[in-house]
Formats: sequence, C-alpha cells, structure tokens
Amino acid sequence: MELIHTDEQEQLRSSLRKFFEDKSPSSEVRRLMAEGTYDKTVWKQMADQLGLQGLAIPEEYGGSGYTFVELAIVMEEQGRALLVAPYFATIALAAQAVLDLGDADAAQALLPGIAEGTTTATLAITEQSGNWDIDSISLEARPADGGYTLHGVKSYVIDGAIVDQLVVAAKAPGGLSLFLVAGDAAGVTRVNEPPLDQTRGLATITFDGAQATLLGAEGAAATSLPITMNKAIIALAAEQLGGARRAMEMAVEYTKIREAFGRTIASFQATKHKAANMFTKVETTKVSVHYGSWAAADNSDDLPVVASMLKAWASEAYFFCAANNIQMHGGIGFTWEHDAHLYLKRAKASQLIFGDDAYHFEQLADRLGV
Amino acid sequence: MELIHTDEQEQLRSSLRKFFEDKSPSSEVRRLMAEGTYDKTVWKQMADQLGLQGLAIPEEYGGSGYTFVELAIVMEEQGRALLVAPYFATIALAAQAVLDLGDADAAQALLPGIAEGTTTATLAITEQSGNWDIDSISLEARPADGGYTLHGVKSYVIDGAIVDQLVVAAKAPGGLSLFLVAGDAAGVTRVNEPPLDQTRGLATITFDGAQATLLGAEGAAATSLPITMNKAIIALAAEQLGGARRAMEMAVEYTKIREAFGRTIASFQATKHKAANMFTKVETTKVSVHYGSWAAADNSDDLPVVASMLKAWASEAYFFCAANNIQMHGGIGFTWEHDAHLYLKRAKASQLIFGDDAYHFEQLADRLGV
Amino acid sequence: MELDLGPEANKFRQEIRTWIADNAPEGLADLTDWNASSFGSIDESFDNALQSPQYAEWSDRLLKAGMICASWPKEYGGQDWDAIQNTIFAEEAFRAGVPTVNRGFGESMVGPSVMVNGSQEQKDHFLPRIISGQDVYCQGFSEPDHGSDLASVSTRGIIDGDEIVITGQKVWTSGYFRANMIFILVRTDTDAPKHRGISYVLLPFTAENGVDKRPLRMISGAAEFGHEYFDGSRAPIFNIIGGINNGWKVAMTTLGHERSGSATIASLRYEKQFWSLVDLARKHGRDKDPVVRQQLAWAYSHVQVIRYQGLRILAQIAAGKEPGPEASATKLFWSDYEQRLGEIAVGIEGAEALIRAESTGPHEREPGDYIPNFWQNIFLFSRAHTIYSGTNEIQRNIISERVLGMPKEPSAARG
Amino acid sequence: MELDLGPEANKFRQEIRTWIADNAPEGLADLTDWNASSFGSIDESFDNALQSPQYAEWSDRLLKAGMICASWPKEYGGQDWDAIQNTIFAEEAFRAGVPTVNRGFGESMVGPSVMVNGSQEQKDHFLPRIISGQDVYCQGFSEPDHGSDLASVSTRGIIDGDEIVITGQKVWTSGYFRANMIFILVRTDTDAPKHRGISYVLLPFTAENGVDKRPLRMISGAAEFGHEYFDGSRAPIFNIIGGINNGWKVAMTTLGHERSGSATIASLRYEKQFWSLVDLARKHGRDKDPVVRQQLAWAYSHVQVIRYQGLRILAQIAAGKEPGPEASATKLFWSDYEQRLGEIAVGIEGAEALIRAESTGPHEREPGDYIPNFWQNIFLFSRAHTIYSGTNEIQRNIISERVLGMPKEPSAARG
Repeated sequence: MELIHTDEQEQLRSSLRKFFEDKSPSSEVRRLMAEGTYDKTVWKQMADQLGLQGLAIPEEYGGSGYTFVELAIVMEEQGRALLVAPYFATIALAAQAVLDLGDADAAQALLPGIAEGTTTATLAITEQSGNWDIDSISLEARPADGGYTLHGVKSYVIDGAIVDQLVVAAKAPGGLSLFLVAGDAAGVTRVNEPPLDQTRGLATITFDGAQATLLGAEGAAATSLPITMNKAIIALAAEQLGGARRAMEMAVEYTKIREAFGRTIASFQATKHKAANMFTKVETTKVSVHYGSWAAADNSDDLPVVASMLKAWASEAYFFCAANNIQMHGGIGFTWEHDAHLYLKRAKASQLIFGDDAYHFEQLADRLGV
Repeated sequence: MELIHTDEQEQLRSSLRKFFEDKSPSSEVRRLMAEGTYDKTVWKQMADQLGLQGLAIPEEYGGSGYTFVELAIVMEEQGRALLVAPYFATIALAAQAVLDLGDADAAQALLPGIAEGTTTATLAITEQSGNWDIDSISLEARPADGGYTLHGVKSYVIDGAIVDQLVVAAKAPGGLSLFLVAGDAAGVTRVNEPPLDQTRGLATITFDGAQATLLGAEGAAATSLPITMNKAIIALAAEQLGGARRAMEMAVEYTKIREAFGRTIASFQATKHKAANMFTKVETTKVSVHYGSWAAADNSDDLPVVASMLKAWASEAYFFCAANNIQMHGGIGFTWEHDAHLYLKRAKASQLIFGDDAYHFEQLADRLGV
Repeated sequence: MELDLGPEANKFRQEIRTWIADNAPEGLADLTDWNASSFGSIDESFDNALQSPQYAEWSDRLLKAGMICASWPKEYGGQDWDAIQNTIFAEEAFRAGVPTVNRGFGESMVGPSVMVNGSQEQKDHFLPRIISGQDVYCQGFSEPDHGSDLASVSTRGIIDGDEIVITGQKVWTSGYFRANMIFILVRTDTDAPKHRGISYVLLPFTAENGVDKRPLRMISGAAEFGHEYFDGSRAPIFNIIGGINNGWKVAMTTLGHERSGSATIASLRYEKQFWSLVDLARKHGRDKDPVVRQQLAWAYSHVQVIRYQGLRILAQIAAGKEPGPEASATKLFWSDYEQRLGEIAVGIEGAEALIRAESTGPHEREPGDYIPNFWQNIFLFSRAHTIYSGTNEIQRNIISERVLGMPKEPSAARG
Repeated sequence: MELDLGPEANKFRQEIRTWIADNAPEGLADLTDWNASSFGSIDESFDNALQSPQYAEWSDRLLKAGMICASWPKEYGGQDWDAIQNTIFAEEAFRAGVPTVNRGFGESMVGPSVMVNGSQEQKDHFLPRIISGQDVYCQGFSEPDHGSDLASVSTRGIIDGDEIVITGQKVWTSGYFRANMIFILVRTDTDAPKHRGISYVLLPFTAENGVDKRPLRMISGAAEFGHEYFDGSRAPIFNIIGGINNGWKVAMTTLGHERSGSATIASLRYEKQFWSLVDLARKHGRDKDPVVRQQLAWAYSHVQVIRYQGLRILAQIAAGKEPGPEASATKLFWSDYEQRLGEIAVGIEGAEALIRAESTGPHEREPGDYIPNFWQNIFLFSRAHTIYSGTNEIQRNIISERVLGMPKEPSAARG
C-alpha cells in the first residue's frame, strides 16, 4: 500500500461526494437534527446503491470486503456532508467491535443485517463518569438461564436511542465482554439526550436486567475493545477531515464573494493567511488519516500510537477550520441560519468524545514509552 | 497610588531614555559583551548624575528613598537599552535581599556603598540543579571563629564574576541565612560561564571555606528570600517590558522603510497584525508591571501571585516581540550584525531564569490555592 | 489590593455600602446570580428574578433615591455621578450580590444624545421616560449587507405632515425583545451626500406601528439580536432629534459617549467566572491535573490583566486624562480571552459538555430550542465577540494604523 | 511500519544493505553522529570525522562503486538511480550510521544544468570534477537588497577576449567556506530586459581570482552563509553555461531540478532528534512531567506528519505523479515545527540552557566566538527557517493564491 489513493478510490470519493450532496443537503441535515432521527430511505439507498454499510465487511458476512482505507473515504465524505445517520455508530463502532472479536458466530449474528442496510447498531462503552478508559467500565453482565442479563447505565452512547441493536461492553464473570441487546428489549430504557452537536444523537441507556447475548468469549473484549477504540478514532479522524475541508472551502468561497472597503475580503492578507493555515491543517490531517486508515487496515503495531496522535491532530484541525470559518464569515457566521455552527459543534463534540487532545497526547506519550 | 505614572515619573523615564541611548548604544553593548565586563565610568555616572543605584534605597542608607514603582521605570529603561552592567544584580537582587531582611546592620554594611556607586554586588541562590526553589539550597555555612565559612557551589549567579560583593544564601545551623562574602575573598573561585545571553554574565562560584559575614539573623532568609525573589521577578518583568517595547519599535520602524514587491512591508496586513499583536502584549505587560511594582512597593498580600503571573506574562510578551522582530526583519534579522538577536537571547534567558512560564503557572495555581 | 481613590471616594463608598444594606429587599440577592454574565445566555432564574416583587421594590427604591441614570446631570434627573462614583456603586452592588438597574441604550446613548442635541421640550418628554423605565430603547443602526459602514443607511424616512414615515430594515438589533422604542437612523434625503441626508428618530417599536420584529437566532440558540422590517412605521416629527438630515452628527454624539464605570466591573465578573471554572475543575476532579492547572493559571493571568486595565482607565478618568492608546487593544484582548476560556471550560467538562441543559422554563421557548449550559453558552456565544463591534482583524488594523503609524492597505476606500 | 515499495525495490534495498555492511570501514559509524542535522551547527566531531582516514576510504569506495551522484545518468558517471533508489540508499546509510557522500550544489544544481544546457566539451570537463569532489560549488544568486527577486542581478560580467570578468557582490552564499567554485548569475547586457541580459558562469571561487569572501555570521554564531565581493574575477568563456545572456533560462533549469530522495530522510532525522529530546527530558527528570509530556507528544505528532508527507511524496514519485498542492505547505510546516521544537528543548534544559558549550576545537574559531550547544543551536538557527527560501508569509501567500485561488494583493508588482 502506498500513501496515494488509487483511481478506483478516487472514483469512490467522487460518487460519494455526489451522493451525499444530493441526499444530505443543509435542509435535510436541519430537518433530521430537529427531529432527532435519520432518513431510513437514504440509509437503504446507501446500502443498495453504493453498498456503503458492507464496504469493509468481509464477503462471508455479506459485505464486499474492502479495507479500512476505503472505509475512511466514506467516513470523510459523510462527515463533509454532516450526514445525520447512524453510520459511524453502526459501522465504525458496532460492526468494527464485532469484527475485532474475530468470532464467526458473533459476526454472523450482526454483520449481514448491517451490510444489507436492514440493521443499525451502536457500541455502548462509557458510563456516567464520562471516562473513556475501558478499565472504568462497571456495567454488570450476570449469567442467567443460559444467557445473560445486564445491569447498569451507559452514557454518551452515540445514536443509542435510534439504532436497532446495541453492542454493550460489560463486566461478565470472565472479564470484559461484549453483548448484543435489541434496542427495544424489555429492561432497556433509552433517553435521547439534547446534544451539543445536534447532528449526532447521544443516549443514556439504562439496563435493568435486559436479556443479552454474549458475543465471542467472555473476557474477549479486554483485548478487542482497545483495538476497536483505536480504529473508531481513525474513522472519526477521517470524518473530521471531511468536515475540516468543507469548513475551509466554505470560508474561502465566501471571502471571494464578500466585499468590504471596496475589495473582496479574500484579498486581505489576514484572510489569506488564515486560509493558508487551514489548508496546512487539512493537508497534514489528510496524509495522517490516510496513514492511519492503512495502519487500521493492517492492524499495524503502531496503530495505538497513530490513533492517539490522530485524535489530537484531526480534532485540532477540524476545530481550527470550523472556528475560523465563522470568523471569516463575520456576522452571518454566528447566526443559526448559517451552517457554519453545525461544523463548529460537530468539531467540538468530536474533539471531546473518546477523550480530548490533552488526554490523547498523554496516551501517546505513554504508548511511545516516554 | 494609581495605575498611571505621575509627571515626575515620566520625567524620570525621559531622562533615563536619553542617558541610556547615550551611554549604552549598540556599539557599547557589543564591546562590553565581548569583553564580559561593564563600563565603570558609566556605572559611576549612573550614581553621580542620576542616583540610580540609590533610587529605591532608604535615605538612612544613603539612598533617595523612592519606591519600587520608580525602580521599575529604571529597570524598564536599562532593559530597553540592554545595558551591560550589574544593575539588576546589584539593585534588584543584592540590595533588595538585604532590605527584605529588615536588619539595620546588614543594610548599613552593604547599601551605602551601593547607593554611592562604589560597590557592586549580586545574590547567589540556585546551585547546580538549576532549581529555583529555595528548599533546594544546600550550600553550607559553618560557624567558625565568631564568623562563618561557606562550603559548596553556586551556579547561574547573575554577574557573579564581575561584582565586588556576593550575598549568598546558605544553610546555617539556624536555617536558611544570607551571608556577605567579598568576591575576591580567599576560598572563592569564580568562573565566568559563556552565557546564551552575552549581555548578562553568569558565574559558577565555588566556596571552599571562604570567610563570610552573617547578614541579619540565622534563619531569617527563609522568610525574606521568597519576598526578594518575588520582587526580583517584578524588576525583571519591568526590564522585559523595556526590551519587548524596543523590539516592537525596531520591527515597526524597519517595516516602514523596507520595501518588497513595490510596497513597504509595513503595508502588508500580516505585518500590521503581527505588530498589533506585539502592541497588545506590550501594553498588557506594561499595566501588569505597573501593578506589580506597586504590589512590590506596598509588600502587598498578592505579591506572590502577581510575581508568578508576571514571570510568565512578561516572558511570553518579550519572547513574542523579540522573535517576531527577527521575522519582520527578514534575512538581516538573523545576522549577528543586527541587534535583533541580542533581544531574542535576552528574552529567552530572562524567560528561563528563576523558572520558566510553566513553572510559574504551576506556582500561580498553587499560590491561588487551586 | 484595593484601589485607594482618596478620602472623598472612600466616604462615598461607605455611604453606598450602608445605603444598599439598608434598602436591598430581603432575599433579593438570593433570587439569581445577578452578577453572572448574561449576555447571550438563556437563564431562566434571571428572567424570573426580574419579574419578582423584590426586584420591583428594589427598582422603585433606586428610582426614588435617584440611583437610576445617576451619572446624568441633576437637571435631567440624575445625580451627576462621575466615573469613580459609578464604579463604586457598581462594585458595591456586585459585592452585595444585588443588581444595579440600568436603562441600557436609553441611559447610555439616547439620553446623552437628547441632552446634547434635543430641544427643551424633547428633553422634558423623553428623559424622564427613560429613567422610569417606561421607554426601553434598542438601537437601529445596522442594516443588512452594510457591515461596519454605518453611514450607508438605506432605510427611508419620508416626512408626511407632522409625522415621519419609515420603511426599511434593520438588523443586529441587540435587546430588541425588551424594547418598546428604537433610536433609528433613516435616510431622509436621498440626493444629499452619504453623511448628510440621515435623520435620527425615536420611533415606537411595536407591531401596531408597522414593525415586524424577527429574532435573529445565534449559534448559541439565543435570539439576542433582532432583524426588523419597518413598513410605514410612524413617529411625530417631534421625535426627530437634532433636526431633519442632521442625524449623522447626533449618532456620532451617541457613539462618542464614554461608557465609563464598567471598567472595573468587567474584571469582577471575570474573576467570579474564574472561580466558577476552578469549581468546575474540582467537581470533575481535574483541579490537580497539571495541564488543567496551566490553563487555570493562564485564565487567571488574563483576568488580572483585565483588572489592571480597568484600574488604569479609572485612574485616568479620575485624573482627567484621556485613555491612552492601550485602550484600543482591550476589545481584542477580552474577546480572544473569552473564546479560549469557553474552550478550556468545555474541555474540563469533557463528556458532560456533549449534552446540553434541559429546558425548564417558558421564556421564548419553542420546539427545536437549543439551550446550552453555562459554559457551553460561553463557548458558543464567544465566537461572536471577535466579530461584532468591528472584527478583531479590524481592531488590529486600527492599532497598527492609528497607534503604530503603519500605512493603510493600498485600496483603502474606507467607509 | 515500512513502506512496501514492491519486490524490485526490496531487492535493491537488500543489495544496498549488504554492500554497506561489506564496504563501510570499521569504526566509521562511531566517529560522529553522521545523521545529526548539521545545518547551522558547529560540530567539532563532525568536522574531525570528515578529515578521518575512514571517511576518505569510504568516500573512495563509494566513488569507485558509482555511488556518488548515483542519480545522474550513466553516461555522465551516475547510475540512473530513481527517487526510490536514492531514498533506499539514504535510508540504509542512515540505519547503518554511515554518511552518504553528496556533492551538494554541484550534484543537485550545477550538474543537471550542465547536462541540459552545456556543450559536450563542458559536460566532459565539469561533470567528472563534481563527482570526484575536485570542484565544490556554492551558489551565487542572491545579492544585497534584492530579497527574493532573483532576476534583479547587479553583479556585472564583461567579456574580455576569451574571458569573462566579474565585479559585484553576492550574499547569503550557503556553504561558501568549503567551495572552490561558484555558479554565479551575472549581468552581461545592461540594456536588455531584466531576464535577458544574465549569464550563468562557473567561476573559480578563490582569493587568487579576486574573490573576497566574508563570513556572514548568524545569530547562532555560525557563519553558514557568506558575503562575497568580486573584483575583476575571471573565468574562461568556456565556463559560461548555455551561452552568453542566456543565464536566466539555465538558472530556471537548476531551480526546477527535483530534489527527490530527501523526502523520507528528513523524518528519520527528526525522529532521531525526537528521541534525543526524550533523553534530554529524562536526564532532567522531566519525562514524567505532564506538561512536558504534552510537548513531547506534540513534537512526535509533527515528526509523524513529516514522515507521512515523505512517504506520500515517495509514493507519488514512484507512481510517476506530480506532488500535489499539499507540498506547498511542507516548508511552512517543518520550519514552524523546528522553531517550536527549539523552544521546547531549551525549556526542558531550563537553567542549563542559560550557558553555552565551551569551544573545544580549531575550526574557524576566533576570540568572541559564540558556540551554542545542540539544542541552543536548533533554538537559534531555526529562527532563520521561517525566513529563507521565501518567508513563511510568502509561503502563505503562495498557498492562498496558487492553491486556494484567492486574489493577489492589490499592488502586487511581483518580481
């Protein structure tokens, strides 16, 4: 593999760009975010027309067996369009968690439905502490009648209130394990919280003895979940890249039109240099995401290091571009009607979820052995 | 007291500006820094013509009894001119250390000579660790024959190799104490180190049983030395302010003359905004130094907090201005011949001595009780 | 360390302190955090407190004591308070945790304009209504697409008998939702040069008078500003201040009016906010985190600089000196600071910052409302600070050109 | 993770690795840190190592094996190595801790210019002398006060029989102190348009030839650049490349020559530097300081981005693609990085950074010399990175104009 995209990958990007521009324009983003839901027709089209849900799922589970590199391109493009749909949750979290377990039965239980666009899912990790360290997981899985019941609360579950299936990280007698629970199962209470970033749902989910199916072996998640988290961060970074680039483009386009003091504001050096700094952030993120997606595809040894680096890097780049996009728009940029704030809020929420820059810089130092 | 200077203080500043422009031009700075010495004639003129050494020394010890606010103006102006002389060492360190002891005999022993310009001195605090915490002082003072002998090594002693008298912080049987030792006393070995900032000497001084006179009471420095350190930081901040302002002025002046692409570079917005940012740093430092000098004059309760805040603030401002001064000068700015680097090196050395920004931010949080 | 303003000021402070202690209704201080920065926030307890009997009583006592618009001259109902007295009053109210009652644009801008430019009849009519709170003003200067070029007024004013009839749009109207009056710039002569055909009108700001007010919703969810359409809105010619076509001069009087007295209050508010941030860090167990401590120290340093700047401005006013050039850097400084502060705060909140507060009250709430918590609001609203009242880019231009004497941009056809 | 460049490249890597193992003289790797960034530094051990018998032997073996100027075409004494091969060779030498021997400007700029623009006789004469190291070149393009406007050449060249006689000044001459030749732009026709009266001359760069070389001392104390006065310096007309008055075109060939092969080496050097920084932090007991750890993680992230950028450029070259627009951001990126890195490093050194290293050697030392330690040198010298080769301000202009399509400045009379 090399750090340039193939022609086929670039074609994928083009068709995705067109598809999402068509299916996820600002008006749709705003409609869906106000309703706290997603468009099931578009979701099915994503599967049927473009095969996006199954793109990186192995063929044996109904997918088309592409790699994380192609998946990152999808992440980037849907992030660019602020797609309001549980794509990140279903693909980068739930499906990836099951894949990383390496258990055929678990994969068979969830992936075919995801690949064909009939099942949505998410992964419930953190709890009320808001701590992303897997050691802080305390939700309990009790063996019962050949199955398990879950007891506890999960917080900040991405799209947790709108998906069909929940993959839940819980403490079983044999250690940290993943369980599959239907979203509408008895004993599951889901509250859709009002999110800072309205384009992505967050739920608090209470498990009060809900029936759950063990995925893979008891204790297996202790090994697999850190890998899944690292890959989810790479996917998120790809999404952040898409948003950062769009924010940069919005800013540059606007300044070329808007005039002040008899010139377009794009002709002012302060504006130009801000744009050049955005460009530098975007391009360095682009090459880093490409490398990261490759590391994820290869399960490379440096995946943990790259993931922590990217979490900080892409977050900083996205926030920088989104904040400066507002500044470069002037007054109109801080109105609700303009889309600039949607990117700002997505950027900040993406920066905070899974731990912020400082958390990941500390992780990075630790993972490097400093 | 109020946060504007009186007419009298402004007159002091004007005459100082003129004096130092006359006595400490670039050619003299370069001559003295190459020789590692200072101009004793100018030193005497400072005392005889302007009374600068005795300015803030009480009248009973031969000074003129002005306050730290006036002293800060002198610090600022000599810092602006990069005066190569042990003024900071003698006045802000040695004289201040003795004043803060509050002991009349000690004051009588050192201050009259300083005030009349016949004695130079410094304060030796830190040791080979480079740690500025007074708890780390380990140099030993042993009672001997009614006096004391000193045993150990002091490092980073400002102008330590060129001054007449050394005020030395040492561990006596009764605790941390200050001692007076003649620079040329037997058992004292002084090495003038090659400093990053050649405009200010740094010495390593070995005390091998040198005879020393106790200043004040044994153990008194445990209380007085932290106060002295805080005041020294305020004085240093004033000096940094003077340098920062000069660096800003150099940059602005040059960009008004230098042309590129058919315009003065001062007309480019990137240049203008850099200058405006320098201005903001300088003005916020100015008002902070003024407040700090007032807090030092009053021995105010918030002196420790203000000192830590100012150490970080003034350092950042000076370095910002000095570094951007080079950038705004382009190629000529990083040549040895141009004075820009003298300010850069002074700025960095001032930032590192007595602990850097991060050290003082931590101190600040601590002193605030966070 | 407290600023020693001399014996006279200290005596005044003592009097004010006593007066507040004697007159503040019981429980007033506990109704809400009167000192919190409410700009751009949606704070239910604050709105409710404004409706309370205690506030009404306090307001009434201040009115009777002449402590509303107290910096106005005595002949117009004020107390001739100078900047020092204003500041002392504001500080003492802050310390007692009770609100000052100010009349916003009416007090700071319309009143001074009427005093300078109005006839005796206009003064007699308009000034008492401001003091009593009967007339609450908003400012109608900005129009769509005119940015900071104020003189490009398009809104038309046509004289019709003894009335002026106004048609057009205004935007970025701060505090529009509480106002029943607007002071508005309208073009009354389209042939005259840009600055010469403008009139300054005090216009009833109601739906009955043909004003269609629409909230301009901000990214924080609040509608702090309005966008209004005027369709044949009318005012008596009596309501034109300074005479027809003389409005630019009147507007300049208004803009030039010194907003003193707020200099040191800003830092009191910021200091309080800082300690809230420390509490937040403690609540999240982050106060011993060295990286967070660096951020807290950084923030505190900024609060101190704002405090010193306020003290200096006060000292300058007390000494009868004009504020120095450093004043131009002030807006740049606090706006950048508050942006970064918001980022630090949501960073300390961590995952909690991903979720907003629940709506609990009735004030201007609709389905789809967006109600951030205190720190989220600072984080979001502060994005506007570097834009309004002249973007920070323009502030940097001003400093470099007017203070540092650097040249203007080549094609600087400035408005 | 290593870049998989395909079986052919892997085979080449294996061969090179073996060749180096077989041919590197014993002890060569231990003589100095061959991989340290030596730009702008004064490193005695490096200078001494260059004088060692091991280096001479290594240099000789490389020469015989055709591994000097190996990217040149075979007909000119090279090996036709492509960018991948160059990179592999550089990487393997780096890993073995031995130096590559490159001929600097002669290899990267003069050689290619002569190949493209020179006559067969010129090729036969000049190219072997570059490969052998007999001719060491420096670049004579910049002149005082011309900044980045290269075509404003004032240095005069007058034809005198079969010689050209040169008078004038050049400045910012990198590596002047090792050079015995200079490739210099001189004005041979003062009447022709700016770009048309310039000739490109290979001039003996010696005092005997009327060249007065003065070190241009940098703030780091080193004289990395020179300032030269030419007073009747002579060269045969044979030494004019591309013909009289055709020098601008020749210079453009030179500037356009791709400096490939260095893309991934930069990151190896930065990575090594990073681990030195970690060692520094450990030595000072700062490696567990959370604030320092943030700085280290920040630095490592930058090193990785530089690595990824190198890998991408290599992949582009391997695929025969032109580097994309992201390449324009590269200089901006590493120059800002290295500046900040220097600041971080001296911060970690703390008080130790207040004192310089002692001078221990003889190379170009004078009284008053200023010899910084390794990190002080990076701190000081890096101030130049954001200035030379087009200031970072100009880089940002280029990105915004050429990549983002934003307009030029109003009076942009660009050179």
